[in-house]
Amino acid sequence: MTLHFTPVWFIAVPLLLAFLSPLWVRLRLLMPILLGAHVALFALALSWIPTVRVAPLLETIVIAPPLGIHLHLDAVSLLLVALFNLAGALVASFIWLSNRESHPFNAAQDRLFDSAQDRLRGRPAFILILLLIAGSSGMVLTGDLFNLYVFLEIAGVSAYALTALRRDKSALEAGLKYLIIGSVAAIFFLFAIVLLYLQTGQLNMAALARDFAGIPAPMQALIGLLMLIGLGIKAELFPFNFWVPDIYRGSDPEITALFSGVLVKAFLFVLFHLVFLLLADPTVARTWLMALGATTMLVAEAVALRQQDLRRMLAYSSLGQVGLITLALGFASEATTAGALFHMVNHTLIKLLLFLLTALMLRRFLSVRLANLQGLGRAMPLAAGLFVLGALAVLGLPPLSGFASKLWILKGFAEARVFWPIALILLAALLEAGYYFRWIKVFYAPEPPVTAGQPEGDWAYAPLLLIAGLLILLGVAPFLLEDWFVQAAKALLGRGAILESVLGVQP
Amino acid sequence: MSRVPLRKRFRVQTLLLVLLCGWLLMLHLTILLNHGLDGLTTGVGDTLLARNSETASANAVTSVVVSYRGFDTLGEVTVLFLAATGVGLLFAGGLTPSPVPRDRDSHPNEVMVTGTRLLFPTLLMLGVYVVLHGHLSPGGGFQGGVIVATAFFLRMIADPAFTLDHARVDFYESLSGSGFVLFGMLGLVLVSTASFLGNFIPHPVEAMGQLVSAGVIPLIYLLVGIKVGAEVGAIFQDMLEPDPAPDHALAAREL
Amino acid sequence: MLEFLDSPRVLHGIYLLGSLMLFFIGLYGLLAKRHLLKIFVSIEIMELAVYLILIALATSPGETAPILSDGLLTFTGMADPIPQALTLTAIVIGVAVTALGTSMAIQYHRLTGHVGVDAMTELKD
Amino acid sequence: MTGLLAIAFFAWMIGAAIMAIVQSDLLQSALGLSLLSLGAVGQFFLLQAPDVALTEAAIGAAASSFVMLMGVRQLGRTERKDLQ
Repeated sequence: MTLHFTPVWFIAVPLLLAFLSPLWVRLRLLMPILLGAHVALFALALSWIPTVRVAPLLETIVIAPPLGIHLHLDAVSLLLVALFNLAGALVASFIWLSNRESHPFNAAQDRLFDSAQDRLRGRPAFILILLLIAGSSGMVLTGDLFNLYVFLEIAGVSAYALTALRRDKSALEAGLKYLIIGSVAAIFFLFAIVLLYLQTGQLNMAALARDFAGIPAPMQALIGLLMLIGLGIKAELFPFNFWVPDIYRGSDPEITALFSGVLVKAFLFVLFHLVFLLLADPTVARTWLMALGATTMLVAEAVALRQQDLRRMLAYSSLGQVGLITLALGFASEATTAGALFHMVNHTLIKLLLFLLTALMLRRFLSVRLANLQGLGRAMPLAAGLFVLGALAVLGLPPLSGFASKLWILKGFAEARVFWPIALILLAALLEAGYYFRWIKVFYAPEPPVTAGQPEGDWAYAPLLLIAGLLILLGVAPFLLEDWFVQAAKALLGRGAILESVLGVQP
Repeated sequence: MSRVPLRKRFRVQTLLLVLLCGWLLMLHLTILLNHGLDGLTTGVGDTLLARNSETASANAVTSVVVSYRGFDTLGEVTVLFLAATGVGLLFAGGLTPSPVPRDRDSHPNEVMVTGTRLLFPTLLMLGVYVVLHGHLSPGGGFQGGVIVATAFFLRMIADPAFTLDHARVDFYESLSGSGFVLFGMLGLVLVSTASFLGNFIPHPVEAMGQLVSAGVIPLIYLLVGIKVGAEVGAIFQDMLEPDPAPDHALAAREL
Repeated sequence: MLEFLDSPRVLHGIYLLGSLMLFFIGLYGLLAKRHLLKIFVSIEIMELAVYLILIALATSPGETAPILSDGLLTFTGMADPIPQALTLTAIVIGVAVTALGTSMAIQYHRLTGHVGVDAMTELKD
Repeated sequence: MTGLLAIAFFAWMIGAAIMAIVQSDLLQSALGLSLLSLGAVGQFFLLQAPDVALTEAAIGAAASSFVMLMGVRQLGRTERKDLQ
C-alpha cells in the first residue's frame, strides 16, 4: 500500500470534503476546511513544479488513455490549477475574516456558523465554492472530451446556484439568466462532442486531435462552430456575452470574484486548448479568434465608460481583459501566449482584489452606484487606496504586474511584426484609464461620505493586502515566474508533445 | 412600428423564427446527411466491448458507466448533489428547517391512499432489485435510485403526515458519496490496481452472470443508487414543501 | 415492400431527420417563448434530440443490446456501449439542471409574481 | 419493420414536442413533454439501448414530469399571465 500523489487529488479531495459536509457542520469546521483545502491543494500544486518541468504527468483512470479517461498535468494545467486554488483560498479567507465578530482570535465566532443569514458561511456555499474550484480544475486537467463536459456542468451548476445564493429578486433573476444561457451553451457543446464521437469513434482529446484532420471539411466547420458557440458563451466572448454584466451585478461580489477569476479562465483555457489541439495548424483560425478577441475588448471597454454601477463597470472591464487575452492567445505565437498566460494570472489577482473591495464597499455604503460612493476615500481610505492600486494594475502601469504582462504581449506582437493589435491594446488601455479615473475621482471627491452600513473589521484587509503584495512582486520581478510561463506556453501550443505523451506516437 | 397592432407583430416575429429554424435545420441536415450517415466503423466502444469480459460484468453498459468511465459517473452524481444542494438552498425557509405542517389545498382521496399503500412496497422492491442487478440486466444505480425516490414521493403525496427526515437523507447522501470517493481512492492506493476507481476486488470471469460477480462494480452501483435516491428524494421533498411563512403573504398578495 | 427502410443508411437518415427536427423545434421554442417553464421544456427537447442522434447513429441495424443474456455468450455483434453510457450520464445531468432551474423559477415567481424573461429588467442600468 | 416503427415513433414525438411548445396551457405542455419522453423510451428500446430506455423512463418521463408539475402548480397554468 503506497500513498500516491496524483492529479486525482485535485478533484477527489474537494469531492470527498463536500460529500462529508454534514460532518463539518456538526464539528463547526466549515470555514477552516474550505480555506485549508485550497491552501493544501495550492501547496500540492507548487510542490509539483519540479516534476512537471521534466515531463508531463499522466494519470490513468481505470484504463489506459485512448480507451478511458486520463488526467493530464503539464506546465500550463498546473499553472491554472495552482491559480484556481490560490483564488479559492483568498476568497475563502476573505469570507472567513470579513465579519467583525468572527476573526480567528475571537472565541464567539462559532455561534455564527449556524446562522442561516450568514449565507456565504453556510453549508450550501461551502459545497458550491469548493466544487466550483474543483470543477474548474477538472476542466483544465482532464484529457477526455466527455469528462470535460461533466466538469463543465459541475462548475456550471455550482455557478448557477451560487449566483442565486442571496435568494432575493436580483439574485434569482441573475441565477435564472445564467442557468438558461449556460444550459444552452452546454447543449451546443454536447452536440459538438456527439458529432465528434460519431465521426471518429474517439473521446480522448489526443486521439481526436490525431483523427480530426480525417473529418470532411463541412463537418469540421459545423463542429467548430458548435463548439465555438458553446464555449464562446461560457468564456464570455463577443457576441455571446450580453448576459455577463447582469450576472455580475446580481450575485454577491465575493462570488463574482470567483466567476471572473476562476471560471472564465478555465473556459478560456478549454477553448484554446481545443483549438490548438484539434487544428494541426492553429493559424487557420488565427484571424477569426483575434477578431473575436479584439471586438470583445473594444466593445466592452467602450460600454464600460458609461456604467453607473461599480459591479457592471467591473464586469465590462473583465470582459475587456478577456478580449485582450483572447487576442493574444489567438495569435498563437509563443511570446504572446506566454504573455497571455501571465495576464490571466494578473487578471485573476486584480479582479479578486477589485471585487472583494466592492464587497466591502457594498457592506459599508449599501450601494455601489457611482452617485452613492462619493467621499469613499475618506470613509475607507485603505479600500480606496487598494482600488487605485488595482486600477493602475489593470491599466498596466509600472511597477505593477499588469505592466509586465501587457509588455510581454506587446513585445510578442512587435517581434512578429504585426502592429494592429498593439494599436488596439493601447487604445483599450486609454479607454480603461478613462473609466477607472472617473470612479477614482468620485472616491476622492470633497463631499462628505454617506455611509449607512457597518464598518468592516481590519482583518478583512489581510487577504487584500496579500493580493496587492503579489501584484507588486510580480510587477517588480516578473522573471521569477518567466520560466514557468514560457514552459506553460510551450505546453499549450505543443500539440505534438501532447500527442506523443498520450498516444506514444510521433505525429 | 407603433402603428402595427401587437398581435400582428408577434405573428411576423414567429414567422421569421420559424424560417430561421427551418433554414438552420436544412443546413445541418445537408451537412449531416452528406457526411455523417455512415456511422461508426471502429471506435473505442468496440475495443472496450471486446475487452469487457475483463470486468466480468454481463452488462457492458454498466461496466462502461461504473468502471471504464466511472470518473464521469462520479462527476454526474456530483452534479445531482449540487442541484439538490441548490434546491435545498432555495427552499430553505428561515433560520431553521422548521417542520411546518403541510397545508394542502385538498386532502388526498381514498383511492390514492390505498393505491399508494399497495404501490409503495412494490416500487421499493423494484427499485432495490434494479439497483442490485445493475451488472446483470438493464438498469442500475440511477434508475433504481429514482424508482425508490418515486416510491417515497408517492407516499409523501398520499400521506401528508409522512416526511423524510432531512438529517437522515443528508446522512445517507454523505455516506454514499464519500463511500464512492473512498472506493476510488482505495483503488488508487492498492498496489494491485493503482488507479483511481480501479476494480480491486477479485472478479473471476467464470462468475459472470451471477449476483456476486464483477468485483467492485455492484458495490459502487449500490452506493450510486443510495446517493441518487437520497438526492432525488430530497429534491422532490423540497419542491413539495409549503412556502415558508413570510413568502406566503407575498404570494397571496400577488395572486 | 418497405424493406428499403431497414437498410442502415436509410434508417440512419430517418433518425437524423427526426432528431434534427426535434432539435430545431426546441430551438424555436427557446427563441420564441418567454415563459420560464416553456424555456426549460424547450431545453429538454433539444437535449433529447442530441441523445437520440448519438444513440441512433452509433448503432447499426442488427446489433443487439450490449448485455449478455440467455443464448448470448460473447460480446460480439453488439451495440456500442459508450454512447449509451454517455447518454445515461447526460440525462441525469439534464434533469438535475432542470430541477434547479424550476426551483429558481418558483422562488422568482413567489418574490415577484413574474413568470417570464421579459420582466427581467432588475439588473439593467 | 424497424424503419416503420421509427417513423411512427417520430411522428408521435414530433407531435408531442409541438404540443409542448405551442400549447398555452402549461399543464398540457408538461403532458406533451412526458409524451415526448415516452416516445423516446420507445426509440431507445428500438435502438437496442435498454439501459438508456430505463433511465429515460425513470428520470426523463417520471422525475422530470414531477419537477415540471411542481413548477406548473406554483407558477399557474396559463402561459400569458404577465406577458402582455
